[in-house]
Amino acid sequence: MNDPFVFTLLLPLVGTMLVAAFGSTSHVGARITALIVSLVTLLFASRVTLAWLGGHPYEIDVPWFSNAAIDIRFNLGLDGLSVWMFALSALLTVTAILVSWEAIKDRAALFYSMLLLLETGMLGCFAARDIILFYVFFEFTLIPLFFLIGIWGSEERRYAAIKFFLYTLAGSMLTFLGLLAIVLWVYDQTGREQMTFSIAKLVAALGEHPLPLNLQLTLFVALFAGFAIKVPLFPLHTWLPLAHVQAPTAGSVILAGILLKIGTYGFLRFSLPMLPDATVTAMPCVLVLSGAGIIYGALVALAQGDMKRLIAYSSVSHLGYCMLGIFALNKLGMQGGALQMINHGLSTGGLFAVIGMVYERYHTRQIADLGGLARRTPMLAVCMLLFTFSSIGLPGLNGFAGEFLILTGMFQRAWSDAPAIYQATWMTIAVAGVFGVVLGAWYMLWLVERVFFGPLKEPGGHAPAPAAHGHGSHDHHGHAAAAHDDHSAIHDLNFREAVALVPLVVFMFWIGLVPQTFLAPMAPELDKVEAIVAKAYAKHDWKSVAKTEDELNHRDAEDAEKKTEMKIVNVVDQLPERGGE
Amino acid sequence: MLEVQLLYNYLVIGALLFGIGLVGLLSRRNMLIMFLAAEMMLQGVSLSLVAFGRFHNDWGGTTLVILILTVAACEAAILLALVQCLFHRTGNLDIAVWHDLRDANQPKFIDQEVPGDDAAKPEWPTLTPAGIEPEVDADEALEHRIHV
Amino acid sequence: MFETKSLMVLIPALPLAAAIIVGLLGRRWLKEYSHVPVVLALAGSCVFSLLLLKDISNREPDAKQVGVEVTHTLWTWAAIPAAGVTTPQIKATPNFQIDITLRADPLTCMMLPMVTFIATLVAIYAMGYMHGDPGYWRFYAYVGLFVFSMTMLVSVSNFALLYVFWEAVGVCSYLLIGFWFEKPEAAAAGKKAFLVNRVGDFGFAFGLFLIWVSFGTLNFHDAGDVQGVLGQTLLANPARYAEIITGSVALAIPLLLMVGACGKSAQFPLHVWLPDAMEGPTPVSALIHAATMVTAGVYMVTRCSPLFMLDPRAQLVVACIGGFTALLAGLIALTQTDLKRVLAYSTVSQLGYMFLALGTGSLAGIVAGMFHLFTHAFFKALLFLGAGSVMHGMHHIIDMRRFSGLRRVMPWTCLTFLIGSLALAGIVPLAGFWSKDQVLAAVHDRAHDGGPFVYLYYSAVLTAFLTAFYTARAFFMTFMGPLVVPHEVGDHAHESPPAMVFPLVVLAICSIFVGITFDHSLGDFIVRTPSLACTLVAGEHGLEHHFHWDIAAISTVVAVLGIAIAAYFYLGDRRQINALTRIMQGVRLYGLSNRKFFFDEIYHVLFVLPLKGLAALSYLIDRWLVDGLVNLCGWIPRAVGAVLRNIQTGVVQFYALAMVLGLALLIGTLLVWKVG
Amino acid sequence: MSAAALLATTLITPQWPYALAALLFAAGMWLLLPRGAARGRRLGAGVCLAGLALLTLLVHCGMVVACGEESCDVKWLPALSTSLGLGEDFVFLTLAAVTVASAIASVTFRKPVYCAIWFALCLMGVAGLFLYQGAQFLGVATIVVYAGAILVTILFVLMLATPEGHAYYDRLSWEAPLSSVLAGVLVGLLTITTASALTTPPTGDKPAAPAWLAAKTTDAYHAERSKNILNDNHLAGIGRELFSKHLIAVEVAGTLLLVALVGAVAIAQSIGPTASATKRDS
Repeated sequence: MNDPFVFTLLLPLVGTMLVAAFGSTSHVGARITALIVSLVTLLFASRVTLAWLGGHPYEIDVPWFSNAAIDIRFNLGLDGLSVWMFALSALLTVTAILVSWEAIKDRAALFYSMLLLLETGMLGCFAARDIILFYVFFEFTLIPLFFLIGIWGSEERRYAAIKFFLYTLAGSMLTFLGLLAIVLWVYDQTGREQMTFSIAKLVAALGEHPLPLNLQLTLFVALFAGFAIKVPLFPLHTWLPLAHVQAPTAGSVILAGILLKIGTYGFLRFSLPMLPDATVTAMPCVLVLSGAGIIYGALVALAQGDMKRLIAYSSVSHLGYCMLGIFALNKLGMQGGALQMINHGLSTGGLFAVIGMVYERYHTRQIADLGGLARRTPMLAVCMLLFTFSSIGLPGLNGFAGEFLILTGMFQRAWSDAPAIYQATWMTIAVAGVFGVVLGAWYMLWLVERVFFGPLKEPGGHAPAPAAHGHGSHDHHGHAAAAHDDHSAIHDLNFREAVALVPLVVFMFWIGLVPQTFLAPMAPELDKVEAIVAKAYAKHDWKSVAKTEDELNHRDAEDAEKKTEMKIVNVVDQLPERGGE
Repeated sequence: MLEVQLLYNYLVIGALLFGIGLVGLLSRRNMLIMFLAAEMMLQGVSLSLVAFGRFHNDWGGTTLVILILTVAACEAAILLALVQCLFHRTGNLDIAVWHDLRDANQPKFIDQEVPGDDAAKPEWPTLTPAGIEPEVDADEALEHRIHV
Repeated sequence: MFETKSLMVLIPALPLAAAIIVGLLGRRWLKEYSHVPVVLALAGSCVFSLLLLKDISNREPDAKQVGVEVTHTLWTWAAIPAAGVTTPQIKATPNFQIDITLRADPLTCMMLPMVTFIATLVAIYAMGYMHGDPGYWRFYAYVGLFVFSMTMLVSVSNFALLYVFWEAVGVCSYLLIGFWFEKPEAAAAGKKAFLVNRVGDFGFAFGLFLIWVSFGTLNFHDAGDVQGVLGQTLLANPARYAEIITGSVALAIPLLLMVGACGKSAQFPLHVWLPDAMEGPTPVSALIHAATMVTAGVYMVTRCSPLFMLDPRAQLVVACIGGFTALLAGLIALTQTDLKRVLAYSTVSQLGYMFLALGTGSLAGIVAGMFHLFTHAFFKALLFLGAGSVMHGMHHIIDMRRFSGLRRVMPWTCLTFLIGSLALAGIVPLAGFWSKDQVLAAVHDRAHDGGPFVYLYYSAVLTAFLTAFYTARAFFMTFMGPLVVPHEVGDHAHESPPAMVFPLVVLAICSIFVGITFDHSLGDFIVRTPSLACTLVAGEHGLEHHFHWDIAAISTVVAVLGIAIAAYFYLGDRRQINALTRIMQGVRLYGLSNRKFFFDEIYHVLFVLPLKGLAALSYLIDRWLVDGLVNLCGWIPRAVGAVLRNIQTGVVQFYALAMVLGLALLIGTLLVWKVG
Repeated sequence: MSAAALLATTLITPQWPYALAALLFAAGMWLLLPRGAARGRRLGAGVCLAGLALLTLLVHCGMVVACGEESCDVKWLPALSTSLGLGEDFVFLTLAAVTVASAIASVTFRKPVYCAIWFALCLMGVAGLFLYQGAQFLGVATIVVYAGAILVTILFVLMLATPEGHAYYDRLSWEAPLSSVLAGVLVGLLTITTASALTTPPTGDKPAAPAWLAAKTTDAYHAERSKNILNDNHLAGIGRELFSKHLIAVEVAGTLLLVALVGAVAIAQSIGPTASATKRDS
């Protein structure tokens, strides 16, 4: 009965070996096999997704390391939080393989097997329902990407790969400790019978035996370290531009499209429902960081001369929106944040793909080297424009749906439900969020203007890229040189590239026009999380946080505090289940 | 002697042997002497084991010492083969010659200056010169092997 | 024949379908026939719009209803039910539900035929104007898309969707301004338009958020038990507004909405994009940047007039912005030498007029504003198309100093342009006269009470004078005087093809008659819009139709005076005008006007440069400070390692020593801990 | 309270005498080790001896505390006084002295052959100690296996491998002070630990022997012991033990010997032409 689900998870892994078996004999064979495997995986993933949407979820639940004392299970299944990311992972892998089609010829078999391995990791990560399993897949995604960047990247690939790897690993180690601590707490509180690692059971158990606030805060910081680096939340983002710039196109697509979302997914899956009180306590800080990240990422993007770096910084800005939405801690914001995860995957994945195509043609990522490409490659320009519009949140495309919900949610939080001391700050953050949309339009349209509009300008005359150019492009040097000599070799979007981009465009429109299709399945799961957090929010003693301000400020502020306090007393009285705590 | 006194004495001697062997192992540079020192540490342990075995009325100590003897024999065989092998490579028994475990790019271990031989010159018997002074044989003048 | 609801769907659907067809097939297959689907679709839309208009105008409001409205929900865009937990601290959040709902009411039905009619004419015109352009199919695809967005903009019944199509028309505008993207100015102008609009949308978005948190819905109409912002329930009882929004919010909402309107309708201080937008093809300028899209702001303010009614200060701000913009743009237009720029500033100025009328806050003012919007659409489209015809003849040279006396080679263009100019200048009995008269009358009514409106009235009259002057100036410089054509043209100067002349003639006829025909009927029709009808409920007496002789006289005098002065300067000897120019240059007024009051430069210094500087600074901070800290974290272990690796000597005895040391420490610690 | 007990309580209760003994031992060892110069070796020997003597005293005092004054009065003084009569204490003390002294000599002499020979003497001492313990088999086996086989092989190798002249590395030590001090510390720690394990912390004025110790020192227990580990058929006991309980271990040990044999052959075979060979030729 579970066949499609098992296939979805196993196929990429089998494909990894199949493709790797080509060795250095045939890059054509390798890429065709990889494509077929990824397509079949996509087919099965769609089947699984559709089945889930149709109310017949698949689930794998096999004891893995399970005995009387400990219960680690090989438990995989989809729910509202993960279903779309699961499907998107399968989709973007196909895109990634298609965009690497011509670009990767050196050690192609290894490359494609790494991509498929990465797909296994991503699918598993989103489907995992067991903490250990999640963590295994979470770390598992690092390794293939490390090699993808380190072997097939650009000039500084080694540095980038190592920085990316170490930075994210350092964070996720802490995350793992935090998760284990949660498991141990639950084990301790539930009579020390069997140590469960099931996420759902843990959440339920934590509902009954909540962690004390101090411990929650510690654990929140531990989890935060891993997830926020992964997101990446300002100011923990510096690995991202480097990794993006140096990664091969496929790596960038997957990295931006899926891997960053594991961070936000982690927040939604673990931090919020398991540590609600700490979430609420940390909320002002995280909101400030998100708001700062939005503006900061946009500003830095504005100063870039390298296309990929620009998009990378725009990711920092966009992921700031995701975090803003999630940490607005209300339904609108969280749904928007969850939707924005998909949106960013589609639009930024697409942008990286398009830029990869430009790079494949001209072997430069420098904006200054290019101009007026819309004349030479009109369809590519159209795609670029579409992804740009999506990225800057143009209504009718997906970006708008997400950002609108996020900002509405944030605004609602700041305006209606904020404690008095934070109202001004949160309003400022909401304003910053909206201002980020303006800046976003500026840097993206400026990029399009400089690269695709204006008089035609192509890099020419100078020698092909230097020898330190990376293994991946040995084969192209000849091709590149030819291209430099005669730009008539530059062709517009070909069929393969169109096939790679069209699904993204279709989904962009779909989400933009009927976001409800995507929101509705997510709602039940998000609502549960929201309910947990909302209780904590209501219970939270906002005064203690503001004590220092309280001392500084004059009596008005104190009066306001007193009112808040009285409100809180009411709140505590009225809470039905957890009122006594 | 009381049993407990016996135990205590043996333990102290075992500790002493162990300690002395340790000094030898750590500070001597001749591989063979190091080996001897290591064996000495084993002896110290063996003594303690036997003493404990007796004190607790248990054969375990004795058994273990027998096994130690076996292992020591194997060890000696292998070690001597290795030492022979190493000696053939470098022409001496200095353990400090073999220090390849270090980190790459590290400076090599530089030995301190070899101090002058305090044995100084060999002292030839001073006899009343009789007849022609014997010609000094170059080989005989060498100081080698006057001490083995 | 058609049901109302299907008409409502068909009107936007046809242009969208045409746009998709042309977009997909145009490049490969349709090519020079790309106009066919679009023109047909637009014409169809126009017909359906008229049918809808007829349908709506035949309806009478129910007893329960305020005004006439029909809504039609297509599908749900997003629905997020309210949070389950409500506590005193967390207010009960309303359900967040946004449906794709179309509405038809008199205001919509006024806009729809106008938009589709002018769009059809422009599409026909572009058959000639854009002929042979490599992007012919692209142009029609964009136009189709634009008309879809514009018709949706005026048909939707929800603030979120209003915002959606608000931006959608902005994108079409962006695409069409940058149509000739190879021209750097065009690409830059497109981006500028988009960005300035985004700044406006910034405010608009906040207006939306405030509306959402105040009303708990973004719908115009009532749906289920949700009371729409402009729904029947609230409109029937305007006092409820005061309960829902109070104090500064009542001021903030209209002002924020006004920021959005300023962006879209090119009002001060966000007017800078419109003149640059003239880089687009001229039919686009006529359609988007004169007749339709730029009036979206006016439409929106009219639509939301119940919100603007809440606080007189908001009305005053709207009026001041309008009046000031009108005057400012009029002054700038005086010295522009680019024919399209003159018209662009004229558009800005006329839009200012409309806002001035809306800002009076009276029903008559609102109706006057909408009426002016209506007439302006025709004659300004006409003028732009005329200018396009000139460009077509002059090989895309548009500098008025380089040609003159074109009446001889382009008689039809000359005639229709003249009609348009007179209409714009407000000469009896052309369209502009009637609407401008209503505007001035509305402002005059408010000026009775004294206060700022007195000054606004005078400035409006001055603007009328300026309008007449620069319009006449443009006409005289272009069409009168000796025949001069740029040398690039040689002796190929010619009248435009029939496809271009036909729309000119149609629009010219319209420009003559729409004013006098709809002087009263338009107002009577649109006051049945629920948002406007509510003022009647609130007790304001209905529209009074009486002709303001005094104002008509003043405006006519002023207009004739303007034309006469222009004629004096530009028809006769050029020496006077040169002398005048020199004097003005001497007191630095000419430059001020010619250089558009240095708005672009000021904005560049005030906003663009600081932001770019901040961006560069952020990048430096990112590279050296943020990343530097990260690298420092990486450097510390490396430094420690560099020190510690020195003890990895490779000498076995050293390691053994270390082991023993560790052992000794361990045992010692244990001993001290356990025993001592 | 007797003089010895007084001495014992003053010396045992604080732990600094152990430290002093260990320190003396360490200092002596350092002076004794080859340092490139022969000066101070005698002093070292003296210091080392002093340290060991102090340690002996301490050990004895430790016994006084552990076993009570009675055992002291009975055993301690007569042991010394009747030492010339070859009492069993005298045998033990001699064996211990020989073992320790020859051990020290075997690690401190510069010439490897001397070291080996001193080591042989040390083994003799250990064998004697084994015999003294009643472990006859082990005593004999030590002599046969160590002194007979291993040491002779070492001497062979030494003969083969000693280079010309005084090898410089035999005249230098590696980190002599540190390693001596460490060894001293270890010895000190071990003795202190042993001592403290045999006595519980003083309650009142006199430390008492722990209960488990008392159980092991009863006559009944001793009788049990003489039936088992100290019985007359000592070898039979070992054999029974080895080939019943530890059969597998014995087999494994046998295999290990075989493997070692093969390994040694393999390693020795791999010796090829070397630097030393060429060096010698030149």
